[in-house]
Amino acid sequence: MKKVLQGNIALCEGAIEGGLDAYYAYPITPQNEISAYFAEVLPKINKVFLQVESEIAAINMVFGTATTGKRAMTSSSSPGISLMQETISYLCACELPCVVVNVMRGGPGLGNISGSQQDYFQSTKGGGHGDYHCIVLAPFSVEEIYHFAKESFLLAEKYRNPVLILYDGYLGQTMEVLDTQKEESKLNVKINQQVDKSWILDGAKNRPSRKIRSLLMQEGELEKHNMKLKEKYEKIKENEVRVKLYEIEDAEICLVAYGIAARAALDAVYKLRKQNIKAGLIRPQTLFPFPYKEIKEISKKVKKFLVVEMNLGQMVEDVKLAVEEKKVFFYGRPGGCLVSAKEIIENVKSIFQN
Amino acid sequence: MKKVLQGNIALCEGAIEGGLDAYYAYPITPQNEISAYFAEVLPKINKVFLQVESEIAAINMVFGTATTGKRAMTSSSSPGISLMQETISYLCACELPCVVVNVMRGGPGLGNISGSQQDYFQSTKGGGHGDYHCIVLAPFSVEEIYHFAKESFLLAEKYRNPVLILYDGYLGQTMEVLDTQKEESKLNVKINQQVDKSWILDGAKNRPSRKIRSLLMQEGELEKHNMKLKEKYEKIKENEVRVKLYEIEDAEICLVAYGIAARAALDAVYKLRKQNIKAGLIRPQTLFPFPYKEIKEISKKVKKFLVVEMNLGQMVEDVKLAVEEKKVFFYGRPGGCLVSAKEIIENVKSIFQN
Amino acid sequence: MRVLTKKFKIVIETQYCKGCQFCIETCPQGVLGLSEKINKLGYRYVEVINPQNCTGCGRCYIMCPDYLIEIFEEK
Amino acid sequence: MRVLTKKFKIVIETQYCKGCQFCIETCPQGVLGLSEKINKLGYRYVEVINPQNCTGCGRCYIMCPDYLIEIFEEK
Amino acid sequence: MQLTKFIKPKSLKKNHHNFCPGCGHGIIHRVVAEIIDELNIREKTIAVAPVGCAVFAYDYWDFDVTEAPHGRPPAVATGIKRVLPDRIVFTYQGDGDLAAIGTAEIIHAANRSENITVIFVNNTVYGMTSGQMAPTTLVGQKTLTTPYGREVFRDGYPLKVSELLAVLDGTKFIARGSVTDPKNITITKSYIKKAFINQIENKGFSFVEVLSMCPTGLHLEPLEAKNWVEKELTKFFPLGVIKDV
Amino acid sequence: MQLTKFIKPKSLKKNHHNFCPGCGHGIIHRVVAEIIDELNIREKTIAVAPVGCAVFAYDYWDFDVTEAPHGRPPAVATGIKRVLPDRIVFTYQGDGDLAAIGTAEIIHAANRSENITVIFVNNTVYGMTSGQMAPTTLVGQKTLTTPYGREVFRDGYPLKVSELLAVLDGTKFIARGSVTDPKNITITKSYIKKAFINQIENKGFSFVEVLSMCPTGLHLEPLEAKNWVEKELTKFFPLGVIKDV
Amino acid sequence: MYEEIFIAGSGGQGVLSLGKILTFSAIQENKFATYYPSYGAEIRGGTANCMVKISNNFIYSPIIENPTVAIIMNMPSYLKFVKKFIPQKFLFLNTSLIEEQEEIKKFINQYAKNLEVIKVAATEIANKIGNTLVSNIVMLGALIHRTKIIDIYIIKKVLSNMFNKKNLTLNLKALDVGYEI
Amino acid sequence: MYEEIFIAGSGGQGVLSLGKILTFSAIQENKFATYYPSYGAEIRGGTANCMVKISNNFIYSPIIENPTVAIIMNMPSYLKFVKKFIPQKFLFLNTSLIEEQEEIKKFINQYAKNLEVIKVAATEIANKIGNTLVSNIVMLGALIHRTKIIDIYIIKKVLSNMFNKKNLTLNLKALDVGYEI
Ligand SMILES: Cc1ncc(C[n+]2csc(CCOP(=O)(O)OP(=O)(O)O)c2C)c(N)n1
Ligand SMILES: Cc1ncc(C[n+]2csc(CCOP(=O)(O)OP(=O)(O)O)c2C)c(N)n1
Ligand code: SF4
Ligand code: SF4
Ligand code: SF4
Ligand code: SF4
Ligand code: SF4
Ligand code: SF4
Ligand SMILES: [Mg+2]
Ligand SMILES: [Mg+2]
Repeated sequence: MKKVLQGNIALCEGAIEGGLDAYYAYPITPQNEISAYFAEVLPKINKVFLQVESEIAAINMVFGTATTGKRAMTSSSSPGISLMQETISYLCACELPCVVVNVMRGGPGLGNISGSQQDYFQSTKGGGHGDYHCIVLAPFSVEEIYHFAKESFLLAEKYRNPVLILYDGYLGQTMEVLDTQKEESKLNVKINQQVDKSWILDGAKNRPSRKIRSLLMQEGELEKHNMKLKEKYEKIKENEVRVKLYEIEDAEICLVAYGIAARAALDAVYKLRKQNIKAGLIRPQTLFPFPYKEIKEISKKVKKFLVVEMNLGQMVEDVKLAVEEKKVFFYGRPGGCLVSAKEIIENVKSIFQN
Repeated sequence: MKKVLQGNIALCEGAIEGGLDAYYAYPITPQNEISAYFAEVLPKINKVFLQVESEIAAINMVFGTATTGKRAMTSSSSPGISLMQETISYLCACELPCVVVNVMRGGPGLGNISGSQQDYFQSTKGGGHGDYHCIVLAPFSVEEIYHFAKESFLLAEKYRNPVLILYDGYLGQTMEVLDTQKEESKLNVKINQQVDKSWILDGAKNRPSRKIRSLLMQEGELEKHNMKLKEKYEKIKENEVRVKLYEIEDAEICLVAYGIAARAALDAVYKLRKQNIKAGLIRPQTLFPFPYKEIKEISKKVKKFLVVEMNLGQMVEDVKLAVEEKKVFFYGRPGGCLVSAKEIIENVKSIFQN
Repeated sequence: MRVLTKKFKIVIETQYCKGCQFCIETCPQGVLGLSEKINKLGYRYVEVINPQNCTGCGRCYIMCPDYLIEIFEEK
Repeated sequence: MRVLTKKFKIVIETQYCKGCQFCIETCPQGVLGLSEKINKLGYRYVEVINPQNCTGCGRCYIMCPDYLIEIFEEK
Repeated sequence: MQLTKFIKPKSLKKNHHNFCPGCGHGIIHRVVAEIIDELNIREKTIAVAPVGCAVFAYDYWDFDVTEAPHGRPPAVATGIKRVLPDRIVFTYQGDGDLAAIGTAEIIHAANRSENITVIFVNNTVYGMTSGQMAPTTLVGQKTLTTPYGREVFRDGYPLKVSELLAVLDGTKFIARGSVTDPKNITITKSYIKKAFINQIENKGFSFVEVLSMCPTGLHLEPLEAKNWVEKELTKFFPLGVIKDV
Repeated sequence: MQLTKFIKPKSLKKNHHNFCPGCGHGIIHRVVAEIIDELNIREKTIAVAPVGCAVFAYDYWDFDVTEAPHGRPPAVATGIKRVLPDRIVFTYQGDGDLAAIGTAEIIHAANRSENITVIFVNNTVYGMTSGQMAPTTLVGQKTLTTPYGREVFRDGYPLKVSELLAVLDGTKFIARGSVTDPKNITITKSYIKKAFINQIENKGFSFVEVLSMCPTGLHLEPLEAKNWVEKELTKFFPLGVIKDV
Repeated sequence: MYEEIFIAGSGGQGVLSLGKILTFSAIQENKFATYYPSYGAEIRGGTANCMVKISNNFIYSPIIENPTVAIIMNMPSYLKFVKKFIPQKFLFLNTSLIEEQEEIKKFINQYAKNLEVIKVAATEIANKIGNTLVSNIVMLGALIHRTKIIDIYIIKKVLSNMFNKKNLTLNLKALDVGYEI
Repeated sequence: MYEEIFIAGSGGQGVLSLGKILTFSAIQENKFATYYPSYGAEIRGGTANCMVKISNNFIYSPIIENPTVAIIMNMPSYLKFVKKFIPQKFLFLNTSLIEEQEEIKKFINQYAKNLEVIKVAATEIANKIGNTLVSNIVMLGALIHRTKIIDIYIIKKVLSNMFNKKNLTLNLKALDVGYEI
C-alpha cells in the first residue's frame, strides 16, 4: 500500500505494525513527532504510551518491559542517546530484545537541531562500557524507516539483542511516499519465527523462578558470558549484513554512504555517469554488522573509494578496515550540514585529477 | 623521590601535585580509594572534595569548576563513565579543560569489579554524541599514573580539552614503588606554559561579559566550530602522541598493548627472547592521539603484530588502520580477566607455527 | 479631580514590538494602542495614542516581555 | 509460676551461623548461647544451651538475619 | 531636562530577544537584570542557563553566563560556587529542565544547601521542544503529548516543586510568584531579590518559582495565556512565600 | 507429631546468603518472602533488585527477579507494571540506589503513583562499595568519605526520603519501620504487607522505609550496629506510618 | 519535470499545510515528491517555512538547492528568505503583507534573470472570501494557475480529503478565486 | 630472587597489613615488589586476601601465577584458597584456627612435591603475648625466619614507621616470638 508519511511518523506506523507494546520517551528535537503521534494513537489501541522524566528513565522502562518479553521502544536524539549508554550496555549484557531509535542531530554538546551522522562511532562501536553491540539499522528513506521499524522487534528477538535504528533529523522530518509492501526493504526475519521466550519474567507460575542479571562475579563467569555474546555477534555478522549496491559492476570509483548522505551520493552517482565518470555506490543498511566482506570483495575491482558522511570521518575507519588505506578518500560535513550531490561530484572529480 | 603507593592513591597524589582544585565523585569499585583519600586530604589543604548524588552530577560539577578555569577532576569506573557521556560531549564542545579518570572494570552491564580494558572504544572514539575527542592517557604503572595525573591538567589546559586517564582495576589496586622525579614518565607540557584564560567565567569585572555554550544554531556556525575542533585534534595528533617501544629493532613479531596488558606483554617479550623468539612491544601511552604513524613505520620492517587487550578486540582496529590486516593478530580476554605472559607466549608461538 | 503636575515621555522600540498587548491592557490611562500597521518582525505593533494621559506609573514598562518601553520624566 | 504445657524443638543450621548473636540477645529464656568453636564459615556459632526453657515465642526466628532458625512444636 | 524613570537595566545587553510574543521569559530576564543592577553585583555574577527556551540567556544578559547540559544547572552552579565562593551564582531553569530530567540535581543541591539562587520558570509545558507535557502541567491540560488532557492515572499529578523542596532542611527561602501583572511582577521581584541577598549573606539555598506564560506552547494568544496563568494556574500553584528561615 | 511454628518461607530459596554477620538485609529479605507467601502471590510477583548489597536478591528469593541499573529500579518496575498490570511488582533499594543516583526515578514513579511497592532499606551508608556517606548518613557520622564526620555545611542534611515523598499527591502509603527487634520487625512487616495489599487493590504507589544495620559499613559489631540503629538512627528518622490515604 | 518550491510565511498562515497539499497532490499524480518543514525552535521568531520538491524521478535530497518557485506570504519571510532562496522561475508574493524592497529586487534580478514575480493580495482576498486563514489556498490557486505544476482537480481531491464540509467549501472557493486572478 | 606470596585470612586478622609490611620492606631493600589486595564486595563473606610479589627485577603482573609461599590464617581461607593457590615452597598455616583436611593435603601433595608446611598457632601465641590482633605479625616472624625473604631488621624498621610506641612494642614482640618458634 502506498502512503505519504513523514520519516518520524513512518517509524511510528512501522513500529505499531510490528507489534509495539510500549513506548517511553522524553522530548527532544528533531524527533518530537514520534511522541506526539504515539500519544494520540497508542491509547486508542490499548498500548502503553508514557512521556517520562528523562531519557534514563525511558530506557530503563524499556529495560523493564523487555524483561517481560513484550515489545518496547524508545526514541531520542543524540544528547539523549548519550544518556542511555549505561543502560544500553546493561540491555546488551542481559540480552534483552528492544528497539532504540536515534534521530541524530548536530553535535557535539547541545549542537543544533539539524540532521547529522555524528553518532556513528557511538552506535556501532558501543558508546557505553564493556564489549557489546547493538544491531544498527540505517534506513535511507521513509520507506526503509517504516520497514525497519516494523521488523526491528523480530530481529531483536531473533538474537535477544537491542536493535538501534539510526537516522538523522533531515530524514526524520522529510515526508515522502512509501510502499508498505515493498519486498526489498525488508530484513532477514520471519513474522512467525520461533523465538525462545523461556527467559522472560512474568511470574514463576508452574515453572522455576527466573532471574535477569549482568553481575557475574564468580571467577571466569563474566569472561564466559562475554564469549557467549561474542558468538552471537559473530552469528549476526554472518547472517544480518545488509547492503545495497548501485552501479558497481563497472565502477571506477565507489562511493560509500548510508542514510540521508547515501541519497546525495546516489544522486551524485547518476549525475557523474551522465558526465561519463563511472561511479557506483555502496550503501550499508546495517552498520553493525558492517559489510566489510562485501566492500572488500568490491575493492578487488574498484580502485578508489570515497566515503561520504555527515561528520568528520567515522564510518571511513570501517571502510579502511575493509580496503587498503590509500584507496580510500573521505568527504564529510559535520555540524548538521547536509552533504549535496554537487559537493560530492566536485570531490570525485578532484580525486581523479590528483 | 621514591614512594610506595597504590595506583589509585598515586593518582590522588599526582593530581594534588598537579594543582587539583576540586574533586567530585560518586562511589564505585574498583576506585573507591580515590574518594577515600581525597576525603581525608583535600579538606586539609583547602581544596574542594565533594561526594555527590551521581556520576552525572559529578561530571557536571567538573563542568562548572572548569568554566572558572580552576582544575577539576572526577573519577569513576566503567558504568559510571557511561553515564557521563553526554556531559563529556558538552565538555569537549565547550572546550573546557578538566580531567576524567576511568578505572575500568569488567563489562558489559554491571559485569564485575575486576580490572578490564573493555572501554577502549568508548574512550577513544567518543562514547557520547557528535564528533569529539578526549585526550586519552593510558598509564601502565603506578609511576605513570602519578605523572600522568600530575601533568594532565597542563595538557588539558594546553588544548582546552578534557583529558581522560584510563587504567584498569588491577593497576588501580596494585601497590608498587614509583619515582616522582622520573623524566621519562612525563608528558609534553611545561609547568609554566602560557595558557590562554581569556575565556574563563569569574565575573565580568573590567571586561566584557563572557559566555560558554555549545548550542550553535546559526547556519554553518556549528560546522565551523566542528572544523575548529578538528584542527585542534589534528594538532594534538601531531604533538602529543606518546608511545614506548621495547626491543623493536630486530623484532620479528611486535606485540601491541597498553596499560596492565602491556606489562604482561613486556614480560612475554623478554621471556620469548630467552627462547630465541625475537619479540618486541609497542606500548601506546596515549590512545588518543593513537600512534598510527609510529606503528606504520615499524610495520615496514616487522612482519607480524599481535595485539593484546583485555577485551574482545578494540585497539586492534586502530592497529589494523596502521598496518595491513593480514599481518595483525589478536589475543584478548574480556570480562575482567588479566592476560598472562604465558598465554601471550603461547599465542606468539602458535602464530609462528601457522 | 487629579492634576498632572509632571509630564512623561514614553519611548517604545516599536520595530521590535511583538504586539502581545500586555502594555496596552495594563495601562490604566489608555495611553497605548495597537497600530493597524505591521513592523518588520511582522507584528501589529503598539503605538502611543494618548501621550498626554501618561502618569509615569511604569506599568507598561514592567509588563513588556520584550523590554521595549522606557519612561522618562520631563521637567 | 508459669507452666510449660508445650515442648518446642529448635532447629538451627549452625554451620551457616555468622555469630551475630541477635538470637541470643533476643531470647527471653536464655535458651541460646555462643559456642567456643568455629564453624566452616569461620564464625563462633550459636548453640542451644537450655532447650527446655524454650517457649516457642519465635523471637529468635524473627531476628536471625540468616534465617537459620526454625521452631517446631512437639505434641 | 529629562529624568529617567523606567529604563532598561544595564545587565541586559542592547540586543532584542527571540522569545515568542507574550513569553514570560522576557519579563523574568529583565527582572533578574534589574536586581543584579540594584545589588550592584553584575561584575561578580555567574549565571547558569538551562536547556529550554531560556538557553539563550547568555545572549541577553550582560554578565558571565554558561550553558549547562539539560537539567544539570544546579550541579554546574555547585561546581562554580564551590571554587569561587565569593561570586554570586544562580541558575535559571524551566520546568522540564528542573522538575523532570534535573530532579536529582535540584533536590541534592537544595539538600546540600548550596549557597546559590535558583529561579524556576514554571510555564507548564516544554516550550523549547514544542509544547509537550511538563511535570507541572495541570490535570486535564492538553499538550502535544497529552492530546486528551493530562490524566492522573497515567501521567501522575502536577509536581509542586516548591512545596517539595520546602521539606528539605537545606532550603532557606522558597517562594512562588507570577508575572501576569505589574503587582505580581513586583512581588516576584522582591522574592528573587531576597533569594540573591540570602546568597550574599551566605544563608544557603534560595529558590523562587515563577509562574509564567508560554503562549506558543499553550496555543493561546498572549493575553489569553496570561489570563490562564492568572486565573487557572494560580489555583493549583498558590502564590506566596512558602518557606523563609 | 511435630507442628511447624516458625519456618523459612517458601519464597526463599534453599541456599544461604552472603550478607555480612548481622546485616539487616537478611531480615528484610525474609520478611518480604513471608509476606509474598502469606498473600499467595509468589507466582505472580516480579521483583526489581537494586545495585547495592541487595543486588543478589535474585539468588535468594524464589520468584522472578530482575536486576536494574543503579538507581533505576522504579523505572524498570514501571516498565514491567505498565505492560503486566495484574502482576505484583516491587522494588527493593538501598539508600545510595534510591536516595542518591535514583532520586529522579523514585520521585517521578511516586508522582505518577505507579501501582508498585517500594521497599527502601536505609542503612545510612553505601554498604556494597565499602561504607561511604549516603544521603541518609547522620550529621557527624564518620564514614569512608566523611572521615571527620558528615558536615552539614559541605555535605548537606540527612535526607528524609519518606517525608519528602509524602508531599507528593501520588504516594498512597508511606511508613518507616526498623528491624532491630522482634516487635519492630513485626510492625515493619505489617507496613510492607499493607504496601503489597495496596498494590493488589490498585491503590497506587506504596513505600516502606526500613532502618537497617550495616555492621560492616558502620565498622561496628553486629550487636553494636543494631543498638546504634535503635538508639541513634530512630532519633533522626522517627518510626511510624507517615501517610496513609 | 523537476520543481523545487520554497514556501514561507508566519506560523499562522498555513504555509506548512500548503506544502503538504502540494506534496500529497503530486504523489496522487504518481510523481515523486518530498516535503521538508522548518521545525523546533526555528519556528519561533515569526516565520515558518517548508520545502517541497516534485519530480518524475526519485528525489534524493529533500533540501532546496536550486529553487524554481518561491511563495512568500509575509514581510519577515520576504526579508529573511528571498535573497537566500532565489527562485529561477516564479516568485509569488502576498502583497497584502509584503512591501517589495528595491535592494532585494535588485539583488534577485542579478541572480534570476528570467524570474517572473507574481503578486497576489492573498490575505485581503481571503478576508473577502470570509477568512484570512485561507490566504494560503488563495495563493495555491494562483500557483496552480500560473505554473500548472499539478492538475487543479487533483488538488481539489486532496482538499476534499482534508477538510470537513464547511471548511471544504471555503477552501475550494479560495482555490478557485486564487486560480482565476 | 622471585617470590609470589599469597596471604589470606579473615578481615580482622590483618592479612592486608601483613602484605603491605612485606611490600614496604622489600622496597626498602631496593627490591621490586607489588602488592595486590582483594577488595570491594569480595571482602564480604569472611575472607580477605592479598598477593605480594618480590623480585630483583621489575614485576610485570601483580597477580599470583605460580605462588611460592602461602600464608593461611583461618579455616574459611584454607578451604577456599589453598587448592587454588598451591605454593611450591612454603605453606604457613595458622593452626589455631585451621584443622587440616586430608583431602586437601592429598591434593596439595600431588601438585607441590617439595612443599614445606609450617604450622604456627599464631592466634594462640598472639593471645598469650597480649592481643590476638597481632597474630599476623607472629606469622610474619615465622615467615622471615623460615624463608629469609627479607632481613628482619628491615621489617623492624618498617614496623617502627607504622606504629606508635605502645603498639610497636607489642608488634616487635610478636615478630620476635614468631621468629623464634
Ligand atoms: C538530554 C536532553 N534531553 C532533551 C533535550 C531536549 N529539550 C530541550 S529543552 C527541553 C525542555 C524545555 O522545557 P522547559 O525546561 O520547561 O523550558 P521552557 O522551554 O518551557 O522554558 C527539552 C526536553 C535536550 N536538549 N537534551
Ligand atoms: C552507575 C553506577 N554507579 C556506582 C556504582 C557503584 N555502586 C554499587 S552499589 C552502590 C551503592 C550501594 O549503597 P546502597 O544503595 O545504600 O546499598 P547498600 O549496599 O548499602 O545496601 C554504588 C555506589 C554502580 N554499580 N553503578
Ligand atoms: S507609564 Fe503608566 S500611564 Fe504611562 S503609558 Fe505606561 S502604563 Fe500608561
Ligand atoms: S508589551 Fe511590549 S511587545 Fe507587547 S505590545 Fe507592548 S510594547 Fe509590544
Ligand atoms: S523461640 Fe523464643 S524462647 Fe525459644 S529459643 Fe527462640 S527466642 Fe528463645
Ligand atoms: S541470629 Fe542467626 S546468624 Fe546470628 S547468631 Fe543467631 S543463628 Fe547465628
Ligand atoms: S515557546 Fe513558550 S517559553 Fe519558549 S519562547 Fe515561546 S512562549 Fe516562551
Ligand atoms: S556491607 Fe553492610 S549492607 Fe552490605 S552485606 Fe555487609 S552489612 Fe549488609
Ligand atoms: Mg517549561
Ligand atoms: Mg545503604
